[in-house]
Amino acid sequence: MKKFINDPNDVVAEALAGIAAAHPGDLRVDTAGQYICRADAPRSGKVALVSGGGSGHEPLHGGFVGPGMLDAACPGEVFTSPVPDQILAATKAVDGGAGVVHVVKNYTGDVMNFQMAAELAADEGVTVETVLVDDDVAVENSTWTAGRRGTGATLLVEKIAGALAEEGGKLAEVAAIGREVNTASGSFAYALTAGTTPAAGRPGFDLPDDEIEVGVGIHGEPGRRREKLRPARDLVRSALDAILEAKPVADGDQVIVLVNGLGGTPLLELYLVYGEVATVLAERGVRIVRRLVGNYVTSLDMAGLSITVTRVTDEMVRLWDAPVRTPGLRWGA
Amino acid sequence: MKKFINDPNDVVAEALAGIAAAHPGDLRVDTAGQYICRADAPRSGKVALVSGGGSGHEPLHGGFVGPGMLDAACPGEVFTSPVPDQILAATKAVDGGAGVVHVVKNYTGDVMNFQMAAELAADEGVTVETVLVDDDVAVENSTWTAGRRGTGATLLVEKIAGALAEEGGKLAEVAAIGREVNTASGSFAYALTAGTTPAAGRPGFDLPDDEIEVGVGIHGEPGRRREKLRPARDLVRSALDAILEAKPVADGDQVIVLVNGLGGTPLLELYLVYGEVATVLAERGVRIVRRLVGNYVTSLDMAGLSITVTRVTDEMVRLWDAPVRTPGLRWGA
Amino acid sequence: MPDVDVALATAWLRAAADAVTADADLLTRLDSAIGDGDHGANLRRGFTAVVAVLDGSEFAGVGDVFVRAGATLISKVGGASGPLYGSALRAIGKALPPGESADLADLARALRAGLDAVSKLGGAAPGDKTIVDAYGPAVAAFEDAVAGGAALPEAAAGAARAAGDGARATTPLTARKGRASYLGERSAGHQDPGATSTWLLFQALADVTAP
Amino acid sequence: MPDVDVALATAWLRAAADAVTADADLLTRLDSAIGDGDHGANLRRGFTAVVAVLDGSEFAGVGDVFVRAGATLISKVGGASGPLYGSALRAIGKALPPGESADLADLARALRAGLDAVSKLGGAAPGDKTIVDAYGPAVAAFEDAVAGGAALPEAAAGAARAAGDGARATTPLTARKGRASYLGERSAGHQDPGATSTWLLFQALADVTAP
Ligand SMILES: Nc1ncnc2c1ncn2[C@@H]1O[C@H](COP(=O)(O)OP(=O)(O)O)[C@@H](O)[C@H]1O
Ligand SMILES: Nc1ncnc2c1ncn2[C@@H]1O[C@H](COP(=O)(O)OP(=O)(O)O)[C@@H](O)[C@H]1O
Ligand SMILES: [Mg+2]
Ligand SMILES: [Mg+2]
Ligand SMILES: [Mg+2]
Ligand SMILES: [Mg+2]
Repeated sequence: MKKFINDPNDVVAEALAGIAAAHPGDLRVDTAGQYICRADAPRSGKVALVSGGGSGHEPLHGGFVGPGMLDAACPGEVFTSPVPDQILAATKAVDGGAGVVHVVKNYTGDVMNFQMAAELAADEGVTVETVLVDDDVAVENSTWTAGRRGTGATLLVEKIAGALAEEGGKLAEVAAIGREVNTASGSFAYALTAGTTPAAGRPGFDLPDDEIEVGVGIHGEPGRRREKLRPARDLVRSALDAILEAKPVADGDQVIVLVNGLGGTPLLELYLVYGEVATVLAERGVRIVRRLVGNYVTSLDMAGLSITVTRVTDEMVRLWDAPVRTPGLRWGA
Repeated sequence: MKKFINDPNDVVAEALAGIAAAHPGDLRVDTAGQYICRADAPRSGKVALVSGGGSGHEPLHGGFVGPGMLDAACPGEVFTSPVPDQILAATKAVDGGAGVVHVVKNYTGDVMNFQMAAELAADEGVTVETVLVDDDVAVENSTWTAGRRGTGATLLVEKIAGALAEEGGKLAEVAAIGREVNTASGSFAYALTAGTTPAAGRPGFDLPDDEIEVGVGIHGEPGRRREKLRPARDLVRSALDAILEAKPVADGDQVIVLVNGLGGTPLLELYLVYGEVATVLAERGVRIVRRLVGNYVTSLDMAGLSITVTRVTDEMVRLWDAPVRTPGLRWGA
Repeated sequence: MPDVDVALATAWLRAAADAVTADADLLTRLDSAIGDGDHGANLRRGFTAVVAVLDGSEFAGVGDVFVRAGATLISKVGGASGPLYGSALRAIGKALPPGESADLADLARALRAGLDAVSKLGGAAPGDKTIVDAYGPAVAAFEDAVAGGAALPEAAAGAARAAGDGARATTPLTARKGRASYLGERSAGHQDPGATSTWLLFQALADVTAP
Repeated sequence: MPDVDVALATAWLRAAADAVTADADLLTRLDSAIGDGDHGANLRRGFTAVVAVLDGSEFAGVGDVFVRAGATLISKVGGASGPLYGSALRAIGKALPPGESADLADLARALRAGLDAVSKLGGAAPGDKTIVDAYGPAVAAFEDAVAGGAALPEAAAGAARAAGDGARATTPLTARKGRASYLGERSAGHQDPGATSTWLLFQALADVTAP
């Protein structure tokens, strides 16, 4: 394993120190509590958004803390959900009296730890609403299993719900629009290589030089199946088929598209892929009204990408366009 | 080779199509002329900035086109400088009558192609000033060789000179501050793995699992030497030693720091490294007044990073803070 | 007859810490195949913190030892296994009678309470390829042994054996809970990391009680 | 005696295109070792474009063929080799006398003019591990042969031999120009890609003129 680190056990703590040093004035990092929050938190009367998850997905979530998006993020160990103490501390730190929304990606660990924190917060008088993100259509939806994973749509939920909270939305409204964005989203991902966690020290899986993993998540796990590499335009078509089957989009509907790199894929390829996505969606009469191309919800150094399509209302587009000022996403401010 | 592409020969053209589709209203892509420019170009009376270079370094340069930074960018084939026709077409397209600044990274190919284009532009009545960027201190400076490479400092030159042009700076002034930023900058890079160009189809070099290339550029070439991997804090110290020896910074001087990923390095590690940089520079009495951590000047999928330190005047800081609205760098707008 | 006292509880948890540390690589390798490759690191981190708590504390009662250890796992591990094992230990501790020690029947009931906590929190049924598939058989074997009049060493050894069998039996299963469920059919053919660590924990009990 | 006419010029450039296409992988591999791994792709792209121009054009004079080919390389290749080879061909074309054909002495002078253009544009001296190290000896050998009264086939074969020797002699050199110069001492031990492609170009001339 070759990484720019010191001791594998200190990676998250030392990266947190770097984040603190890199964003003075904008972010506050509580090293004891292990969370990142807006420098101006708590904002009295504002609904606060807290998210978190394992580290290794940067800029998600710490890079999305700031006006117009999250109030706090709780980074767990690499690919390991944060613990309830962290989440509770962050929740209390940003609560401005109007309640707190937890944006939780649907993984067993994240769900359980956030749920425990929400119960503890309730005991201390903080009202918490949870928005569960489960957009990855590679996984079947079922009440008998852990269900679908939360992936790229997390960014859209955090941006759009965050904008509503910023402009004074009430707790129930902010949670509701977050859930609507999630329901309207579908994602699908491919991996060309496995990533390497500092703790494991070797790639999560080996892949022959002409094969890819299809339907992967963001934790370095293998996908639903292994296939031969195909040209980008074929992969895009298959991914969009899967997304649109699970989350149908009618002719004339407007969507936001995220072409998201998993960490090790050059931006050049992401743009090429976006070009293919635009072509296919145009053929199907779908109007892309906004889009984002880049590395936003990553899986360490995995070479791969995910495509997210979210059917949006005019109100969602308005909130998407609202000012945001975070390390990872910034416009209008 | 596994990449999200169709035919290796079409990568740059198809990525350009994706860029055009992804930034309607902000960027205009001339597919015949093979350049990217501001949608509102030419701006009458404004000094225009044109840069370019081989593709594979995204977001550099196309991602830095927009108000407050570049007026146009010319992407060459992967790692191959653009041709004079392209540069001439872009130069003419954005010339607003106040002259054009070419920001050129110091590589034989880039220098020659831009020089030919500048001569052709002069023939057509467009005045061109060239700012050569050569910040990579891993290479000795010498009149007998090709000299130092242009790397991370290109971003600072484009941002700061771009801001001066935006607020009405004259041709000579814009070129002058660009040159000052370059002179005040030093960079040093490490690679953990080689990148793979679509044309070559295999990594540029092989590296044992415990060795790194020291003093690499951004074209996948091997570095000055090969060494055993060391902890991040040691690597940072060595890089800063090299930079500060070549570009001395006095106690109390203010600097802008860029910790830049070469494409395959997780943001988590870049932040960890920034933390080390902040620690070392604080020890030496250097004041970091602004900083940027992320993948900005990349080398396809190479796992590696560069550190750039630029000694800045108050005026440079003011121009750094000025609004910028590009796909790759955006604030205040 | 004080079968289960503070000394035994702390000895068990220390042995558990040694076991998950010694086999952290194995657990991580199993988790790399069908999960995210952190199970070994998670439990090592958690049980190391548990040992630190044991080192620095006086315990009024045996239940307390488990409650504090469980709270520590919840605070330090994260992921799926942190809340699950943490809740299990807390439930075990809370189910034990107050005071310095408890008897074998108390421990059997407490272990069952721990299993109930895991099932309630995680919602996994037997056969879902989770911790439950080792924990369930272990508790059943422990109860049977106690009902049959066995002493602690024998009951613990039986529980460990059942946990091991349960862990191995997860190999052909298709996961329905946890990260392995995302792999669908591809999760079959790999032993579940959590069931394997459960076996290590019961084996630790068997080891410290062995005559 | 029209040694050098439009037919010969186009035949040479077509043979050059075939050669750099056939050996593109070799050139790229050499460039991967001490450069950025695109030299083969660059020349293949450039000479493919040259052939397209040859296919679609009528040429008034032999010089024109080289001028147009040079301009095409400049427009299509980029990098260091595009302007260098492009300028060389343009200079060769401009140095040839106007009209359908030229003699051997004209060609010798033109090849020298091409070398001068490369040296002026790139600033490389002999021994800097560049195109110049193959091109220089090739021109000198060609001039010597012509001065000694040799015919074109013999002069071309001598130039190709000298270019090959020159290219091989770059191996121990430390590069002082081009990307390889960034490697410092580490550039030694590798044959220069540009000197190698220059050899291919002169070998193409030898091949098309061979009796
Ligand atoms: N719902 C559940 N109920 C019981 N055990 C579960 C459940 N989900 C996951 N597990 C167990 O947790 C183990 C993984 O733990 P760990 O790797 O530490 O956490 P994570 O999956 O969050 O990375 C799995 O092997 C499985 O045995
Ligand atoms: N200044 C120079 N003068 C002559 N030849 C040069 C010079 N710089 C580079 N070259 C030649 O160019 C070759 C590399 O060409 P190519 O790979 O196509 O361009 P680039 O270096 O821009 O990638 C080198 O091997 C070298 O022979
Ligand atoms: Mg995990
Ligand atoms: Mg090149
Ligand atoms: Mg795991
Ligand atoms: Mg090259």
